[in-house]
Amino acid sequence: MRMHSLILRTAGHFLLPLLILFSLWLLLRGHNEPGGGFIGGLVAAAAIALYLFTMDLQAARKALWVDPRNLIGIGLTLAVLSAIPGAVLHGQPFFTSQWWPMTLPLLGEVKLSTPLIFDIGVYLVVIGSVLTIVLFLAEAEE
Amino acid sequence: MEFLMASLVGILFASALYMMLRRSIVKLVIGLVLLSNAANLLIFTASGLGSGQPPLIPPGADVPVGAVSDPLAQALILTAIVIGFGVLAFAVVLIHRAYEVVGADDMDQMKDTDT
Amino acid sequence: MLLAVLSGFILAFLAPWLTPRLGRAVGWLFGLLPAALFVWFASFIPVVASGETLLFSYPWVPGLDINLTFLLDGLSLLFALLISGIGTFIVIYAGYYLHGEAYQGRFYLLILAFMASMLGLVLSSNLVALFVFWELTSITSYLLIGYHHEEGKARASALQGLFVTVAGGLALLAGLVLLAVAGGSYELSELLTSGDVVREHALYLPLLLLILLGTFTKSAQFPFHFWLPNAMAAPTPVSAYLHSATMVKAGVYLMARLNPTLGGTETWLLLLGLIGATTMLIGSYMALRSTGVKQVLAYSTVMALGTLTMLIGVGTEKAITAAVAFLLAHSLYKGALFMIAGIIDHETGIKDFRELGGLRSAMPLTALFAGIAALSLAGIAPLFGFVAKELMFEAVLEAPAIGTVITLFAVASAMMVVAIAAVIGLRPWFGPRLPTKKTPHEAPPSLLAGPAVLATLGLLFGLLPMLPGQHLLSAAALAVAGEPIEVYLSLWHGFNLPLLLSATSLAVGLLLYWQWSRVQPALARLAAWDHLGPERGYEKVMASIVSISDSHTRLVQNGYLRYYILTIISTLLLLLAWTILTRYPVLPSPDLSGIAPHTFTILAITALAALYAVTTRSRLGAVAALGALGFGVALIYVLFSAADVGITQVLVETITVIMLVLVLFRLPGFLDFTLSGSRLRDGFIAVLFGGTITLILLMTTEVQFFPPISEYFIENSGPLGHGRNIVNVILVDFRAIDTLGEIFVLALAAIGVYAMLKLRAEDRKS
Amino acid sequence: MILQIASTLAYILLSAALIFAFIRLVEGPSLPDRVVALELLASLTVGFIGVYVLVSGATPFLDVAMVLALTAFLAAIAFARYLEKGGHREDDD
Amino acid sequence: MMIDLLVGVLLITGAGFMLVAALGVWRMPDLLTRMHATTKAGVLGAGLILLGVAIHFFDTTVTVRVVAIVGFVMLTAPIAAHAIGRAGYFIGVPLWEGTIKDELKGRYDEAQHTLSSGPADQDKDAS
Amino acid sequence: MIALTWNLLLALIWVALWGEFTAANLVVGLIVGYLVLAFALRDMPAFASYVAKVPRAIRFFFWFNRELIRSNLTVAYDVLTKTHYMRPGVIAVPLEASRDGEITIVANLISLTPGTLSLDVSSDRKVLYIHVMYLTDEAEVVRSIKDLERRVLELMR
Amino acid sequence: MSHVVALPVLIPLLAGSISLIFWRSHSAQRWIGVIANAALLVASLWLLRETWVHGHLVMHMGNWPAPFGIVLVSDLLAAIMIVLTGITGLATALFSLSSIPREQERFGYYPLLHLLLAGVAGAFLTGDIFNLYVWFEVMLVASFALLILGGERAQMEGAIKYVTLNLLSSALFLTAIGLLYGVAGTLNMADLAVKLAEVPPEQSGLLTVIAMLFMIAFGIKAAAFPLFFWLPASYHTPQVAVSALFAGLLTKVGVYSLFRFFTLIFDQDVAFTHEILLWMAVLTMLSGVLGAAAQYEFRRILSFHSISQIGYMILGLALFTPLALVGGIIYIVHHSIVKASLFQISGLVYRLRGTYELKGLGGLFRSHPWLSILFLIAALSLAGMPPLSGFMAKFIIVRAGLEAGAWVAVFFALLVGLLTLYSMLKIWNEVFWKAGPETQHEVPTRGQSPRLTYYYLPIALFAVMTILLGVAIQPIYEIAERSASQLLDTRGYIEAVLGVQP
Ligand code: NA
Ligand code: NA
Repeated sequence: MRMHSLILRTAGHFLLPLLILFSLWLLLRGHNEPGGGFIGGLVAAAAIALYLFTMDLQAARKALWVDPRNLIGIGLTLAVLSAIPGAVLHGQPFFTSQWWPMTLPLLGEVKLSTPLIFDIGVYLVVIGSVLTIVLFLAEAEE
Repeated sequence: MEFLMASLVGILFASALYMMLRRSIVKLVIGLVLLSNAANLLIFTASGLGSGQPPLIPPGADVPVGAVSDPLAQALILTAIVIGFGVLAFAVVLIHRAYEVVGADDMDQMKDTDT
Repeated sequence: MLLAVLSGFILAFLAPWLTPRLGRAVGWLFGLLPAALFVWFASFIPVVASGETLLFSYPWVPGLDINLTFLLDGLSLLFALLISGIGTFIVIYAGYYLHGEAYQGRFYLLILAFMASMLGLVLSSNLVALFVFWELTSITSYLLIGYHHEEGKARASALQGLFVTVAGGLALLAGLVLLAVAGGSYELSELLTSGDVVREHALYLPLLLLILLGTFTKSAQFPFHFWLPNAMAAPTPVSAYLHSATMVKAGVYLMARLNPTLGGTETWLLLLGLIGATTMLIGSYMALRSTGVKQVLAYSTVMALGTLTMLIGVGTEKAITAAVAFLLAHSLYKGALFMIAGIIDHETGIKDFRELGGLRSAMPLTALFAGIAALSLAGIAPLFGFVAKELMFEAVLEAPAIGTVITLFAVASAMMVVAIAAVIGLRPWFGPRLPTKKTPHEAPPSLLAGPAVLATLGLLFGLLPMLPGQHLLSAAALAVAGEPIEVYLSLWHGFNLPLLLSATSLAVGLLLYWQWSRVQPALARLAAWDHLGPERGYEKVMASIVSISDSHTRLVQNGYLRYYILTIISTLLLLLAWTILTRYPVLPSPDLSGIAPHTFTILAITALAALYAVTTRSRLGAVAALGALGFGVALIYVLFSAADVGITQVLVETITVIMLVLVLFRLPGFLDFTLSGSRLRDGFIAVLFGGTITLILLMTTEVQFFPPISEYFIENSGPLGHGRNIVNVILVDFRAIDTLGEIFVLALAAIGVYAMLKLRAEDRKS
Repeated sequence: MILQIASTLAYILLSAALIFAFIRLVEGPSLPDRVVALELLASLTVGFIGVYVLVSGATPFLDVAMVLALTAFLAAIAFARYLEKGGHREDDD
Repeated sequence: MMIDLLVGVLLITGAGFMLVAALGVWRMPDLLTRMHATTKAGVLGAGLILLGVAIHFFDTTVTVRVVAIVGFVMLTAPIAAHAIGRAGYFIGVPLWEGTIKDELKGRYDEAQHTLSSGPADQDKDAS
Repeated sequence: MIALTWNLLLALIWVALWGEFTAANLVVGLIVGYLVLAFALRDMPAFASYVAKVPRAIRFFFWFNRELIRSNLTVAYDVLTKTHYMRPGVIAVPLEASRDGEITIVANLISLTPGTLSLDVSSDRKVLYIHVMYLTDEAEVVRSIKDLERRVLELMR
Repeated sequence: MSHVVALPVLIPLLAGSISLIFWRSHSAQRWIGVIANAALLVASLWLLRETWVHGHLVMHMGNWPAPFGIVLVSDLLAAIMIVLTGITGLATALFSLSSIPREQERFGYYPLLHLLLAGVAGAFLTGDIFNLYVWFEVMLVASFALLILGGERAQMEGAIKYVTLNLLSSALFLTAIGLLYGVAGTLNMADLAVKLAEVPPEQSGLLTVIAMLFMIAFGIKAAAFPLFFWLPASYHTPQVAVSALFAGLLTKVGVYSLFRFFTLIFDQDVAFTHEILLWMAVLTMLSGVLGAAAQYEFRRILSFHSISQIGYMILGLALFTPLALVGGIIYIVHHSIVKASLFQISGLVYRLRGTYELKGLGGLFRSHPWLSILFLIAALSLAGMPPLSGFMAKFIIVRAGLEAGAWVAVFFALLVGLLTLYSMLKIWNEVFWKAGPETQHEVPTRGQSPRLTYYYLPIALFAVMTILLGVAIQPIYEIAERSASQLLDTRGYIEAVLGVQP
């Protein structure tokens, strides 16, 4: 059942990209300013949850595009794998952070690093988990 | 300040416990929320409530300027909040399901498994 | 030596596989093993008789002083020979007796394992190894007694036997450990020479009592004798083996074995002497009262065990000699008689003496051996039983302190034993032929071999008492005494007091037999008094285990979550209070200065939100209050400089509210279940709990023993962590493992929620 | 000095606001009333954060307000959805 | 100094409006009138305080954030108000007795979840 | 839309030329880009309307803030005094706006302005139901609402 | 540094993550389940060997120095526990192949299993108290989810108690961590050991107060008296493979933590703290065994016995002598194996007869002699009968108790042994010896594999282990002995983590 409000629906359309963008921003700046994978993930999940409330379950599922459970698996794998490069490449302990600074066109100097990969893993897991919970709860409710 | 915070923590713990001692499973959930908040605030208080700056390094610097509040305690609390959230999510749905299966919001109808 | 002990186990484990493949010959073939062992042990007789003690040592758990050390002296050799010798006949006997039964393989498994355990027990020098074998005999005998396990009585009897013996066994374990503590060694070979140290040790009395508890239960001494007759639920070969030379003698063996270490004290004398004598008397009285064939034999075994205990307790040279002689005599005649009981049962299907008579003609050989064995039981010359009994009378007569009492007991017992022997040796065979369920025939060789050999040996040793006496028994007596003693066995001691006592008891005994059909029922009527007996005690103990555990469990695991929580919190509060009151931590002195009004308001509103969530009757009002609480807490984090925590708190709070709303959708409103009384109680405990936490928290805020390690993160987050948000650097780098765990928690919660919600959907579909 | 006085005053005003909003949250009487109060609490939190940032100079805390501004209304939407779907209205007396 | 004064005034005014909003929520007689208080005063109050912050720091990043926050608040507050007000109205939260007109009354079809645009009586005739 | 894209592109080029990506640079780039567009492409209709919108937006911003403050003062007065002066009521206002985005923005802005609160839109999108605090003169209320709607639509279309 | 320290955590974590990616594929889940658990066992044995050869193994995760970063530390106790994790994990994975219904595989059974093991392994290896909390939660939430898999009413009821009481424990644990961090400013266990030892005795009362919080928190996890209520309420409700895993492993984490904290960190006031532990141990033994005596359901009996056996383990710690610690450790090893085996047997019996109620069972000795023997081995071992593992464990505890003069504790330890025998024989009598019931329950297979091979395989392996632990215990004893001396002399641990102390 959908909430028959044009205003809410439109607001949802408008806020979803805004929130997703905001969440990515929170994720990427987290190492330097408040934010990070967890906070970013929660905001992204909130964005989809907003879709759920302003439209309906199908719309939210479509907006997410992937099955949230897949996000969990991928995110976890990513986070665990981020432990390995230092150990394999340099024989360091697991989770020793590796930094690969590189210069990209347009963006300038970007520091790709295992903590970043780890944080992206966190981001995905948070989105996947929270949405698995929220979406299936909503489904159960119907 | 510590006294006030400690009192708040105490009140939260007491409220949490009181709610957990009710027969209603919905109240149990509320108790769990309170419990988690209580424990987090306790860590926060125990690690010292200095009025230092947030643990952020200004752009261009290597270390923060002046005293900052304990970043480790904050990291711990963050982790604890998230864990508490996950656990709570599980508990909430569990209670939802228990209510569905048992058909009552009453702990006293959930004691068949014990003896 | 190790192989000798373990070979039984090896064959045992092969038995279930071998038995169906060997067919009828199984008894004879399996009998080869104990026979070989007998011969092998017998080869040690010359060495051992010369007074030598052989030690064989195999390390097991040296760190714990557990080793397979085997000690071969007169005592253990005597037992080893009895075990393997009688074992041979039992195995052969069972081959026929149990032929065609579905589980003969399992029987052989158990009986062979039992034999091996018994050998291990009597040969072990290491206390722990001895105990291991001791318990193994308990278990294997349990399984043997319960052989007919689909009958309730067999199960109950098996359990009773095991429970009593294991209870004693546990006491024994404690006693043995204490003995090792007192004597400084786990090796009998060393303890046997340190008796003086042990007897002087402060732990002597407790360890003695504990060990005797073990031996008394195992050897069915009063008041633990009741399990033994019930154990007759076992197949006859089992009874024959367990109650002649093995299981029940284990306790006697251990008392004899430890005599040099523990014996010779007044306590020893009184405990063993009096309890042994009482057991002897009760055993013979109960035997006289009984009519079941195996029942009578069982109680006469109790009598014998009492006699042996009594003699070991007396501990004089004579007594020890008497004990080893009596041991041998009893093993021989009791083994024979049990096997004959089995033959009677097997051939006639009758188990009661009152229904037996005139079988002499149908089975003359059986009758003959029964007669010989019964004569030995009665202690009538020229059987070996007579030699033993005469020695016993001599021993009790000269026993220190308790001589008079135990002599009276011994004579009374002997009178009844004569009557019993007569019942066994005469009643089934003579008189008019009574009807039987089956037509009786003479027993086949495999059944008869055992009784024949054992009864004959009884006669042979009676005629030539020095045959066993010179070598084996003297070595055994030496081992029991712990010092060289003179053993002289003879059939004829001249006209003396013991002979007079023998004669008297023979006369009275025959008189009793003559009036058996009147005496027996009269005595049987006394069974009305049995509810005062120890077996009722056992039943009461068992019943109380059930009732105590029932009420305990109903009280403790009552099903009410709130009582669980109350118990846990009360325990915590109790421990905390106790600690605070006895360990004197520094009490806090709160500092109330410098509190900004807005901080106070925020804290107050947060607290009030919590209290409102607790007291409201509106369920969603409570959820809204939780939201307010969440904002309050977030503000607190912010006001004390925790940005990330604040953001996280806000987000988590929002999603929590969303979740609660989604879930509470279908749940009912709050109901008031609890009474105001319990609300008051819960409130009291809750306040106490909160107050205690506040107190402890204040204590810790006033103390800072060491500066926190966070300084490191503040210093290095930038240079080493390449990040300016120190909290985030901690989360994704310094302490990434925490965060890793955290996301796994989240993922797991999601899986759990998914499974809960989705499995339900599946249920609905089906 | 001016700022100190002003911020103290602002804190006090906000605290007073907190109390009144909380009273409405407690009193209800209907669930939407409580939700409105909760919304206001979120706004007040933003206000508090603003004053705090000004006093402490810790500008990163504006991010907390930003997240709050962008997501706190979700709770209200959730409640509204709950109500429209026929959740227990009689729950509130 | 002048700037401090301006900032101080903004701070106090903003906080004052928030207090007004809270008082409104506390004192107003029904749900919808309460919401008038919160939606406007809340947004304005927070906006003024944040404006003060922006002026005080006079820094791009701060200003950008302030603009973002105010923008977000202005974006979300009316949406939330709409959702709650609508839900409150439809579940029948009573209006204040001083309410003089209600054109929405009776135009909501609960079965179809539709809201008609015509007068209520027309709608009733049609059905 | 194409005009806005052009403006952004010009701003980015401006930033790239300066070689440093800062907010100030971007803002300056946007302003410069706007001025360049206003000057260079003033004859093309798409750009002309875009150029015209910006001052209108600024005007709208100030007008709206004035309304916001005014409405708050009214409400504040009512809140802070003992008696309720208000005459609340729910009215239906016909909508000119037709697209989802337009309707939503109008409704939201109505909620933020004097004594009005959007409750819902009819299913056929013809009417907006509004709760009004001071319904003493309904025609005046409707007029001011329509005024707001007009201003918004001017900006949007 | 050796990377093997982290493998027991990383292997199941990775396996869990990957099987979540493949959550749609039954066969992938099963393959990953068996392979990863086999790898875990290999890694755990390797870890034990390395720890035996090199002493304490430490990995400073992320290459951050202790006490700042998180360390994984393997001393012999941890390595032993890890080996148990590997054994139980593989056994459970095998057992699951036959016993877990297909639809539960679809709902994440295998990922949950992996992650539970990861949580357990993490808890055993970590050298950081907060990290311990995190692993506890991983383990806990995984166990929550495994507990409710199936959605039966009893599962929900049991889970509510399990979840609530465990969350209470977690909250207390977290509280204690916060307080300890507040006074000591560190989270690293070795660092805490060093620092708390420097606290002047007149001020150490506060430490004891905090120690009490830890004791209760771990006591709940370990299911000690009077904190165990969650266990009997829930352990008999999930899939029996899960019950077996829980009984074999989960409560041990609480016991392990007690061992770790009350040897390494809180040894300031042994006379006080360990006296309390002693009473806790005695009452746990007794209360558990009495609970078991009152039950007539296979798994409930086993559940209560878990409690009583926990008492023995805690007794080993409470007596605090080298031999007692050896006993405690061996008890942990013994009980993990035997209890997991017994639960698995109960599951097989259920599979054969369709009930767990003793009254409805019988005749299995006649029909399934091998199963009967396997049960008897496990049951007698649990009751402490020689020459099985249980006897050795009990003997050491009893000997240590007597040598320490703890007469009352030893008395109850022996008495409880007798009562354990009583209820094991109750099962034996009712399930195996007694003639079977006239009417047989319908046996529900519910999408399980038709073959019983993987039921028997782990049970048989466990039986072999319990026998070997009895008759060939010398190597285990040596490890446990060295482990106990490591526990009592904490210098090795501290130096391995923090470097040589001045
Ligand atoms: Na402190
Ligand atoms: Na007014």
